[in-house]
Amino acid sequence: MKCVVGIDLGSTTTKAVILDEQGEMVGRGITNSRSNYEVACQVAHQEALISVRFAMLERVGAASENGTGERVKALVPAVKSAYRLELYLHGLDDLEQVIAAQMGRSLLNRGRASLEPSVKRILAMARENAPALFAANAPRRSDFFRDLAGAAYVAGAEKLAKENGEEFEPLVAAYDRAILEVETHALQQDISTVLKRAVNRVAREQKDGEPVALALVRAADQALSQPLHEVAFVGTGYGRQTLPFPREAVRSEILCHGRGAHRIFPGTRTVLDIGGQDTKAIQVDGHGVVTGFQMNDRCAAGCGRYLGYIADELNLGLHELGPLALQANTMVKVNSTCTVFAGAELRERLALGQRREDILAGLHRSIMLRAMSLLARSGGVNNEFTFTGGVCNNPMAVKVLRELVVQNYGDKIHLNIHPDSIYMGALGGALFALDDLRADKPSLLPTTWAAGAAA
Amino acid sequence: MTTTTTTVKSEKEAQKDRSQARQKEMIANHFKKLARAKEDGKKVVYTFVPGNLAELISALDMLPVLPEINALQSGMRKRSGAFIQEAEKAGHSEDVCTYVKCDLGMLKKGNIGPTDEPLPPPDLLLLSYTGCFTFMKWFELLREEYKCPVVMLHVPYQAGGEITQEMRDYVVAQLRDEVIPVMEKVAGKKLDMKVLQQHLALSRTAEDALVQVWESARHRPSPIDGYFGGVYYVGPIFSSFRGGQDAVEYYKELLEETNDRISKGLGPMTPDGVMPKEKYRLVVEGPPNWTNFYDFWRMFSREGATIVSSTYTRVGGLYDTGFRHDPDKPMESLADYCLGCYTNLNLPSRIDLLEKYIKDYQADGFLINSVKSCNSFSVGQLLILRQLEERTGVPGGFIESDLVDPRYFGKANIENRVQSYLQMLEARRNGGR
Amino acid sequence: MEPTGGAPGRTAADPAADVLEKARVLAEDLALNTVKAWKQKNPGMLAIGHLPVYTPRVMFEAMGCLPVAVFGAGEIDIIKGDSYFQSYICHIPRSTVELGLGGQLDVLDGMVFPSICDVIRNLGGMWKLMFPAKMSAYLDLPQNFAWGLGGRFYMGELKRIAAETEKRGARPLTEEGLRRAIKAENARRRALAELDALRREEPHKARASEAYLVARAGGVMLAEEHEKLIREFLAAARKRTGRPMDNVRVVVAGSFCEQPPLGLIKTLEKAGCDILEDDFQLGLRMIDGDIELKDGMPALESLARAFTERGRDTASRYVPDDTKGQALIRRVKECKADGVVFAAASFCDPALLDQPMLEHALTRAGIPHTSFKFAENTGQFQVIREQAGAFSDSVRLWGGQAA
Amino acid sequence: MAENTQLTAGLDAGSAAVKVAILRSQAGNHAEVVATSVQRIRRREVAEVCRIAFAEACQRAGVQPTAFDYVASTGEADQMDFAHGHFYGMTTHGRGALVLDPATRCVMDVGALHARAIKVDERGRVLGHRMTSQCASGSGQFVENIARYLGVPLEDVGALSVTAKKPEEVSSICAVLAETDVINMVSRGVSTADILKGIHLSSAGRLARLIRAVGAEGTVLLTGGMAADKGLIAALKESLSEAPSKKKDAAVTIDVHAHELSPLAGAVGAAALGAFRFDQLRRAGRWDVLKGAREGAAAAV
Ligand SMILES: Nc1ncnc2c1ncn2[C@@H]1O[C@H](COP(=O)(O)OP(=O)(O)O)[C@@H](O)[C@H]1O
Ligand SMILES: Nc1ncnc2c1ncn2[C@@H]1O[C@H](COP(=O)(O)OP(=O)(O)O)[C@@H](O)[C@H]1O
Ligand code: SF4
Ligand code: SF4
Ligand code: SF4
Repeated sequence: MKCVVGIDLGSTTTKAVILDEQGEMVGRGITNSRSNYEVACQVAHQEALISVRFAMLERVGAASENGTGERVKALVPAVKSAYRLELYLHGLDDLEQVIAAQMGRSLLNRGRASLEPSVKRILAMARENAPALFAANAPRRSDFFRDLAGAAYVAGAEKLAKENGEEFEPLVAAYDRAILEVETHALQQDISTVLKRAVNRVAREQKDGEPVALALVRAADQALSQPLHEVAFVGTGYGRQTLPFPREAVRSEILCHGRGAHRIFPGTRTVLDIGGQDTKAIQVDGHGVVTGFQMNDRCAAGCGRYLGYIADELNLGLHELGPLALQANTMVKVNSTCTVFAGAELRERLALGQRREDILAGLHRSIMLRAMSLLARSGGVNNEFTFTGGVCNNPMAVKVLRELVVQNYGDKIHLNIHPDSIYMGALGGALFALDDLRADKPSLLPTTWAAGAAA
Repeated sequence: MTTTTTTVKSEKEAQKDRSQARQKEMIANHFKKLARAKEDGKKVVYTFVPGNLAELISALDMLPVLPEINALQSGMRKRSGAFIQEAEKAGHSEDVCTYVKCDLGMLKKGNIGPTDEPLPPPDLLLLSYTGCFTFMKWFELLREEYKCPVVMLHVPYQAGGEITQEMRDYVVAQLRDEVIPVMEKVAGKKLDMKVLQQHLALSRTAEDALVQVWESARHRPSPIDGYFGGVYYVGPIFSSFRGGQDAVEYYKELLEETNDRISKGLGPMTPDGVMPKEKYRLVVEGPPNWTNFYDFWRMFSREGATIVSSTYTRVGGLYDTGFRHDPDKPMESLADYCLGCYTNLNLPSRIDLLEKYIKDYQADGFLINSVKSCNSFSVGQLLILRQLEERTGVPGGFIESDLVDPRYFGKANIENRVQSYLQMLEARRNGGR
Repeated sequence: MEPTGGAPGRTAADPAADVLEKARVLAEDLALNTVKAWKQKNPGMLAIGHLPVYTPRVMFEAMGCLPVAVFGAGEIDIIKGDSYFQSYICHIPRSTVELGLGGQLDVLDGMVFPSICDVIRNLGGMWKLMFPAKMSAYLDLPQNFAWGLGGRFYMGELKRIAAETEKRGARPLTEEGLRRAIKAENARRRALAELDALRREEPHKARASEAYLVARAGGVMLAEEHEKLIREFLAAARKRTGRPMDNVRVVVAGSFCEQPPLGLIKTLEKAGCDILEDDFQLGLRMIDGDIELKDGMPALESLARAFTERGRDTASRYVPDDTKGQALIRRVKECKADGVVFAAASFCDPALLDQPMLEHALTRAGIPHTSFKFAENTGQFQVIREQAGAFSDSVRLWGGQAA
Repeated sequence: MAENTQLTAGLDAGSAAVKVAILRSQAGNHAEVVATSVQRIRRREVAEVCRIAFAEACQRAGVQPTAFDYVASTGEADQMDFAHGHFYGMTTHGRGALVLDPATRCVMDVGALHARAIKVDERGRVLGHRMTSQCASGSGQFVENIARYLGVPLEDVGALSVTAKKPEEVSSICAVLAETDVINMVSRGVSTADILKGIHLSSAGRLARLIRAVGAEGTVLLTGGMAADKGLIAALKESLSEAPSKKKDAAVTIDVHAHELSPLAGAVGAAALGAFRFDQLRRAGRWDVLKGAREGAAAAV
């Protein structure tokens, strides 16, 4: 199968989208950018390839013989979970090794001896809880190893601290230091081996006989052996300049976001993208071509990172912030322009006895107000209006935006938000790559990425 | 570079060099005269570009100094940053016009002009204040430094989009009753109307040629760049040379060069030589950035974008809508000149003019360079952007920089925007790809 | 600050509480409800908005119009307005456009943009395009003050605008009408002068933040009613008891156009400054003294001459010789101030370009001064409080020069 | 106690910590620091922390809360009922710096959220100042965030930073976004010491600009919480010696250092000014002011 790749190297997350020759989205992957940019791209790319394989597995599985097709297909979600579980367990093992190795080198290894058994116990607990974490329909905060392992690790450390009176900080610090290396190691895993292990795990669990299990294994073999030819790719996003890509393969993120959003919602005329470190307001025409834009960057005020910082201040997860703010009774006016000052203001207001929910509501509003003025500057909000980027996962942000749009542009504006909103930039990139493919000037992936492509 | 283009190019360069070399020489001469002004017993007048009374000054045998031109020169020679900091150290805010600060900083550092020769202090500050309130403050500040006479010419704003008889009368009365008498007193001689008329006639000849050069951009490819190249073309007429024989010669030569390029089907000269292929035709509103002038220019020229017309080149006179200095009506035409500069147009008129340029010169797009310094230009530019897009259907681009403050030229950022804009034009042209 | 005296707060016991509340409502009447009510009571009459700094309100009053000061929008969220202005432009045009597009100015039949700077000038042009159905007039105040030159031009400007307003349905400008309006205006001026005097003499009885509200309330009223309001406040304030505080006495300069948020004025007061004089509502005080009516001189000429001959030397005027600094020093001496606080709106070229000249003059005269910038929607006063506090500390402890 | 000697206290409430200093002096001169106390606020109520810190200092000094001639507050603590009077941060840092080092002519105060350079004369009067506002880049929080991310306790930051061999500066000016840069450095294997030094250098660059902007000459005393950070001092020395505008600034010698009590400079200055003001008020016969507050102090502790 021939396909094209779009990669959006964001400041916070890196996204990859794979399209087939017909322009259908066949795979997508996401990872956190919080490590080496190139590694992030490779991981996102790898994730996208995996999702292609899963899609294939579903297709091939459904065509299995002897009437097993439907049942094999129904097993695919379980295989996905099993695959994640395998990766996760593998990651935990690696984490243990890395922590041990780092403690040997660390400058600040106070009481290494006392830490090591604790780390072992924490990770053992994490392993124990892992299957439940990946059970079908289990709610998960995130799919990133960093977040999952982090949560499990912190929970374990808290438990030890509470029960045995152990020092919490050094334990967590050990994790913080190790995680980056573990994330980088993840790339070196052979994806098809892990996938096969996952398939076998699911197959083993099939009590009622061999045909389904066998069909699943066969389907997996088939899906994995189909060749994938990635013939064109385009990189975009915040960090695109740092990538070892040829100049022709790099597109402005503005163009990509506009085009991607327009592809999903063809009625789109205005796009708002709020990512981790920048906010963009983009106007597109009927073809998805950008006609105007405004962006602000280089300051964390008014971007996704602002919310992240506030969440840290409150010891909350990012995903908890919005729902909490939704419970506000009133909106406190937040004066601080700077993220750090807003954090201080938050503390001050809490000390004054104001409700956390109400302050949070005000903080959300202050971000959206900035976005509104950027939108206004780019040419206003025109129907239809598509909201993309990580922050659109935040329900309070969406609510405030909706209110502000109605207030300022009337209630005729249709607001689009798609579950895949975060992929718009990568999708736009992939569409440009498809242009290249069709114009017969495909640009090949860097050779260093061949390992990923082999999956 | 292939051999064939090399020959054409070097020939072109030689030709271009002729007018440019002439201009350089003219400027050098002028600064030499200024350096010798005291010895020669010549009186020196500081004045501004928009609405300058060059013919009056030369008719009274005085020498003009244009602080704005000095500031932009300092910008191009990468000295403005230090000058601005000097002014800020003396208490000036970072928010205000950087031309003013650059000039004050230069003054505080010894008033060494762009040719490294010292500039003489003014014998008169001629505040002909057209289209910008900052001019008024600027000379209030200079007066504090020089304690020399000032004479102000209040030029009313064309708020209604036209020059009314009342405005003309007010300006003429000020010229007659205040400006000329003060100038005569400083010059130590009476104004000879005949001499003034001669200068006005020379102005007119030069102006005719300049308009032809501007309008040559209607050709495809355009033989000139009406913005980056354009600032060179308007140099003599903006400043000290209007009304002199030198300017007439310069424009004659420039016009010949231009016509020659048209006949050969050549594009404009750029910092990298003759532009090989005209891919985009743009109109630009707003002054250029001087600190990174060539970087800025290359962002366009390397992508094949020619600026076919611009409004900045009209701040020293809006000749292409018909105005000429007129020896038969000396006072009236001086008044009309001051009242008619681009900076004195109200916003609706500015939009009309830009619309006309976009249509007349068949532009693919237009770009606004909004400079932080200049409220006179910048306030309302976002409305200009919207209105022009609406009226012409041609997409506009918007970038922000500054005149001479290097801190406000974010190269990567501007480049990103320019590239996105040009990619957008390209995508539009390909019909939605 | 030492607890050495009590400022009268807005407590129930404060005799001025009611009138201050009335003034606050009027001063913060962004929806122009007062104007709507006036128009209802005076059907067919026009309400004409005007921007800072100086517009001859009397002329409009003489034509049966209600002149309405449109001096920004305080702390409201600016969204639409921001879309028209780059970040390095002051706040006034944004908030004005925000009000315009938000419909709050719909009740006005026209707008006057007096010349003060390029921002308001260009805004006038924008208004023409954004609200083509409404009258939008640019008032080119002369910068040449010779009567035969600038004076004549100014008379022409006034007549032109009067004619334009008349075309929109205002009563014609008559000699008699103008004389009557000028008399009312002069009465208001005297009341304001009394208020200024009270502030100077007994700052603990009339605080700057209060005088500001009372003055600003006049933006939506006729001169006659405003005079009543001022006198009502004066009477109440004089009844106040309380002792002077251990504060420093300052003049605030530079905020003549974009108005500082009330919180900022209060912050200065809290940081130990008694503000004896300011130019917050400069338009009302643009002309020194009365507009003198003389027999045999047309009232319009009196009005024009008052501006050209007795206009204050401030940033909005070109002053041909070194008198701006002298004028400020005179003001400081007259009210026996200890120092000057420059508070200029961010990106306000007229104020910021003048400031170094004024500072030098003060430094030469040995008068302490300090400066900062604000925007009408500034919500954080921490930095300003620190700076003003350091200034007042320094003057209090050493009486000397500070920055 | 000698006739003209006063016992005074200064109370400095910041955004991160409350500092108290007790001083014995003669109208602020010949000052001797009797006792001090520092309490990190850590999300507690500021007024409460102030009381705790004040009581702690009194205990250390072995004096009763009512024994003071003057209690002066500074920083955020302007409404403390047991203080006689309030002085603003710049005034107190200026005066405090002179108590710590009489040669000081410029104070560089770097706290959790702000940084300001204050030029003072030999009496501690503020002659000029420059500060960061509305933006936390270059302040203590900046360093604190990064240290937290790197898992380095604040007390170790300075010691680690000075061991750096190949410091790498962050590209982002923002206290929040710089984290991303740091994360990248970590993943590229840049050592913790080099990262910290890089952070210090980029902060120092900003501080040096403030110092130059006020036209400092001679002794610059670093005050505020960050004065405890040896790494920052070292970086600041480097930045100042670089002097980009070579010719002119070469003539100006700037010597920057810190005193062990530098983080308490605000409190020390407040106490010294309190003594000065006490003297002024005493001479003016304003005993009413002084007595009222003393009763408040007794009630508070
Ligand atoms: N589940 C979530 N709930 C709320 N906010 C989220 C969630 N996931 C991501 N975000 C927000 O999205 C931001 C990242 O957006 P993203 O579009 O990935 O940025 P970038 O493109 O710059 O990498 C984060 O800073 C965070 O504020
Ligand atoms: N030992 C230390 N090393 C480095 N930084 C420190 C140290 N102690 C305190 N700090 C920094 O000082 C800051 C607090 O300074 P402080 O002047 O007390 O601030 P504020 O007055 O705003 O509370 C903290 O943000 C912290 O980063
Ligand atoms: S504001 Fe603009 S027109 Fe006025 S002096 Fe500055 S650059 Fe020139
Ligand atoms: S605040 Fe200043 S710059 Fe803004 S409109 Fe008023 S005078 Fe002009
Ligand atoms: S520190 Fe605050 S104001 Fe400064 S860049 Fe970062 S978020 Fe923006």
